[in-house]
Amino acid sequence: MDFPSPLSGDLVAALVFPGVLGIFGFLVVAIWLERKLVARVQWRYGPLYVSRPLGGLLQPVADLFKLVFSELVLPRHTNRLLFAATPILLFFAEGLPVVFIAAAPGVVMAPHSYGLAIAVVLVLLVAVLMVAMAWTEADKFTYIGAMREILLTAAYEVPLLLAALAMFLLYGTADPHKVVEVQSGLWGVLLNPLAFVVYLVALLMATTRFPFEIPEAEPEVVLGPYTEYGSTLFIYAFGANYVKLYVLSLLGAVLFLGGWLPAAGVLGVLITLAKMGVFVLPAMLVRAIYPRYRIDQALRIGWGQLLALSAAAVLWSLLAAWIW
Amino acid sequence: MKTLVSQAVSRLARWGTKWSLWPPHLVTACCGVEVGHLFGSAYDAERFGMLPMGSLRQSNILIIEGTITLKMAKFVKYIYEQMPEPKYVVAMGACAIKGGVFYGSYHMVPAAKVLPVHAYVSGCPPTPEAVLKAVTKVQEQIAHAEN
Amino acid sequence: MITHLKLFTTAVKQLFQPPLTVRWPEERRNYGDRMRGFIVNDRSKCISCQLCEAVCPAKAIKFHLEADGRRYPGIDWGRCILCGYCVDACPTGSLQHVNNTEIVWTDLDVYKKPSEMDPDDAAPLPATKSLI
Amino acid sequence: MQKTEWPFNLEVGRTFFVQSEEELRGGGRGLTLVVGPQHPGSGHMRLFVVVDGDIIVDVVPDPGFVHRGVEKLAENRPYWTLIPLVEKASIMDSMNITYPLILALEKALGLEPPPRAKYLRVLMAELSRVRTHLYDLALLGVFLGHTTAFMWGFALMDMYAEVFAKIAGARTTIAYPVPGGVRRDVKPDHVEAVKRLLEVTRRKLKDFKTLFLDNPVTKARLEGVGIVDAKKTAELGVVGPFARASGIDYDVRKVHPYDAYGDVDFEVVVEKDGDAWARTLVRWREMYESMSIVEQVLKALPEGDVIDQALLFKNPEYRREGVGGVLGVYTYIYPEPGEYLAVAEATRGATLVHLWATGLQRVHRMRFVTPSWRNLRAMVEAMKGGRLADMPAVYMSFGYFPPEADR
Repeated sequence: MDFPSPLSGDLVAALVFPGVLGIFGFLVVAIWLERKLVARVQWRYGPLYVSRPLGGLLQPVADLFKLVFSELVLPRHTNRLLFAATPILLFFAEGLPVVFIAAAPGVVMAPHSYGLAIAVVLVLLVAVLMVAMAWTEADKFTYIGAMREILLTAAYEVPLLLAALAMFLLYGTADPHKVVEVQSGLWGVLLNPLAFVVYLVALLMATTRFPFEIPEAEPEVVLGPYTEYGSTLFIYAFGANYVKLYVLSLLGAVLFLGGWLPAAGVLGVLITLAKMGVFVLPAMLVRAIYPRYRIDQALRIGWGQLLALSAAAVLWSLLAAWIW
Repeated sequence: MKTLVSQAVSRLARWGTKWSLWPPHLVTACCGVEVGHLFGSAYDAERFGMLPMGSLRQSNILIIEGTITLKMAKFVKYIYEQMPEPKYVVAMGACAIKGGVFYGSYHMVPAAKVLPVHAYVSGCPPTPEAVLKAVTKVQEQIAHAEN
Repeated sequence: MITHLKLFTTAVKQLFQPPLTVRWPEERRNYGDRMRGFIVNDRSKCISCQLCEAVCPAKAIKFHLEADGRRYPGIDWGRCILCGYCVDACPTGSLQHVNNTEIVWTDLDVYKKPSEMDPDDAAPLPATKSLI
Repeated sequence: MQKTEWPFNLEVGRTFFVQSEEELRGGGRGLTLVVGPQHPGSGHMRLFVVVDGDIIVDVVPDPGFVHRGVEKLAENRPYWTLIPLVEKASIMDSMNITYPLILALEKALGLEPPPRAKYLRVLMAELSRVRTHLYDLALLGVFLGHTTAFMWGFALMDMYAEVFAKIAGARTTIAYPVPGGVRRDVKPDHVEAVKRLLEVTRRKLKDFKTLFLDNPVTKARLEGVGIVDAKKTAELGVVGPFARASGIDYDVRKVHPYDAYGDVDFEVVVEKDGDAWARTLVRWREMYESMSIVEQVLKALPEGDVIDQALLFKNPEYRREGVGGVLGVYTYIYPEPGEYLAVAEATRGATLVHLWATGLQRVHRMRFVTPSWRNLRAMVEAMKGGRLADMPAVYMSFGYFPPEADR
């Protein structure tokens, strides 16, 4: 243990990284970075005047305060308790897999020998809450958004599971520490590039980034599942998406990029953070590059090419493990 | 102590609202073209924290883009009522103030008869600079509001 | 795969270009000297011919008797569409556009009599940036 | 407001207008979505979209949200004030949309613009055509979810707006032509600005093409979507680039050349497929055609006046440097009684103006037929049978602009 005794690893993990502070810091920085990056690709500045010296970094904070202090509208025709509860549940459920992922040796809330596998399953289970949220809103556009979310989930969850499975088969373990230890020679992305590609595309689908931003397609279904939410509930509902991106990129960094290697301790945490950027930056940039697919085209990709690729990745892993 | 806290909270809320004015997507007439320019690269209203939102529940500034016809007036009213407090209105274009070139038309109504308006912009259509100035005027009104 | 790479490189290439945005309060667009903005009246040139009132497509101009015993045009900014017909029709060139289009009001009192024709913010603005 | 009576004996697809959602046929299998007037996927209009699963079964448009009564207002106004009134129908295309009115008024007043004015009109008309096509492409981009296409399109449009402001004095509603000429002459630095503008447009459109048109996702979204074949196009009376996308080779500029269009050399862009992709491609290629027309006009720009001598003769002291400030003259010339008809090719198709003049300065009646209105029916037909996600793609591939349709 590299940390002094009052700061035990699980406490650091819970409070700083990858826990509470990490998630909320990521929310602010990611939203700002996304708007800034997209703006620069589009020949403009993006958020600027709210905090001129910081380049508009306080913009998400201002949005947050505005949303918190604006009026909360609870539609009369909905189940109000569920209407208010589901986004909050969704937000925390999206963050739950973090409990099982290590950011540095010992910096993990609940060490478990199947930690990463549990995390993957938790990520996939959360889609149910998303659909429940859309359903409680009782709006035609949210129904369609929920249907699209279900279909898209069905399209990405099998490839995502298979990609993770391929890596677990390759490493022979699902313990975050051992997974990283195995990668001390070669990183997972080099051992099984197919699985990495599948994981990247499935990440875009899971976080409904472009070109798979289909459930909340603005011109068709307004904001999809988030249509009826305003005020604080909107922060939870919309922030959940970014939490999912955070979780999946953390998982990806550990699974494919060797986690905190080659360092440990505080430096290891920073290295993990930097490696998350490999997943986060493309996910931000695609907003400026792609239009969105139709749902049938996305399903064809998910059940066609992506599934074939992920099956090939599993076979590759089996072969590699057998030869090893 | 209590007043100090409430003052601080009010200042924070006003600061947040000032820098985060999100208009809903409502196009009432042809000034929508200049609003497009306003959010386009050349003027980039996002510098001021404006972000076009699809849904009414998150938005707090309504830009009346030109003429309000009688058919549209009903919906403008609905939309204004559905937006959460606090909300602000900018009436854009001569049509929205007194009718502009369409004065005396049988199918239009000035914006002030439908909604309370915080800033009026003249011109047909007004340039994006003028709309940005109106937005800064609304921001001033927010910043100097009494609790 | 190559197409997608090309897309990404095209996007990343833009990151290294300066933004095209006119940062409005600090910089102002240079629209040239013909830009139709605020309309001001030079009383020494005005011959009260009322031609501007006659050609106005929006009937935004009305003549008012002023203290010096003559009639001068007042403009209703709730009707003026800045088409510039009155400026074009003016035989003496007393009506002129100012290169300032930022015509913003906070109340409905937008009818300006001849004596109030030149509000403080009708001054010409510095034009600094040009996109073309 | 008295509510109009809905013919309940008719089925939804048989009629064209509905007042509210409740008036649609009940008990069907479909789910009725009300798209608009406040909806990111609608402009200033409303669409009642009946979907069965993801397939659009029926679309009933509800236009009229921007109906401001241009034709009625035209009846009690002097003829020269109709130009700013008519151009509000399509403000970024203001030069083209006022063109037929100008031509009709010139017939009525017996005026003939000098050659330089004719060339300047064509110059502005073609610049405005490029700009409107950019506008439609930008909105097509954002309707497909491609915000960069929107931003880049509007950035390019802003350059056109600046050139318009430099030449004519306003960003969008330029009110540039008057009966018998144009209001402002073009100076050498304006010619330079236009040349620079074309060069910048060509350069920037390359990146635009790479990121938007060559994007595999865009292609997947547009190809084979919203097909209207040539026969149906003719039956539904589609005009402009949307008819040319279905293989109908008709362009007013070629068939009845007005002003300087007879002197310039250009090709009528035609595509065969009739789907959303073809409609996008036609407009993309037309932009390049327009730019080449502008170059030809700049090369062949004749010297001389920009206002008819007859007008200048009536009141020579109105003439000012670079400015055709003759508007006062119109207050004492009167149109000949009679009926005058003029057609011009606006960006979205043929526009028609029919004037009844009675010898007074106020025209008796003006009929104003705009292209968007004529394309509405085909747009609705093209949406049927597609998927819900195709609705915005088809909508903007027809470049439907509600103020132009509703007038």
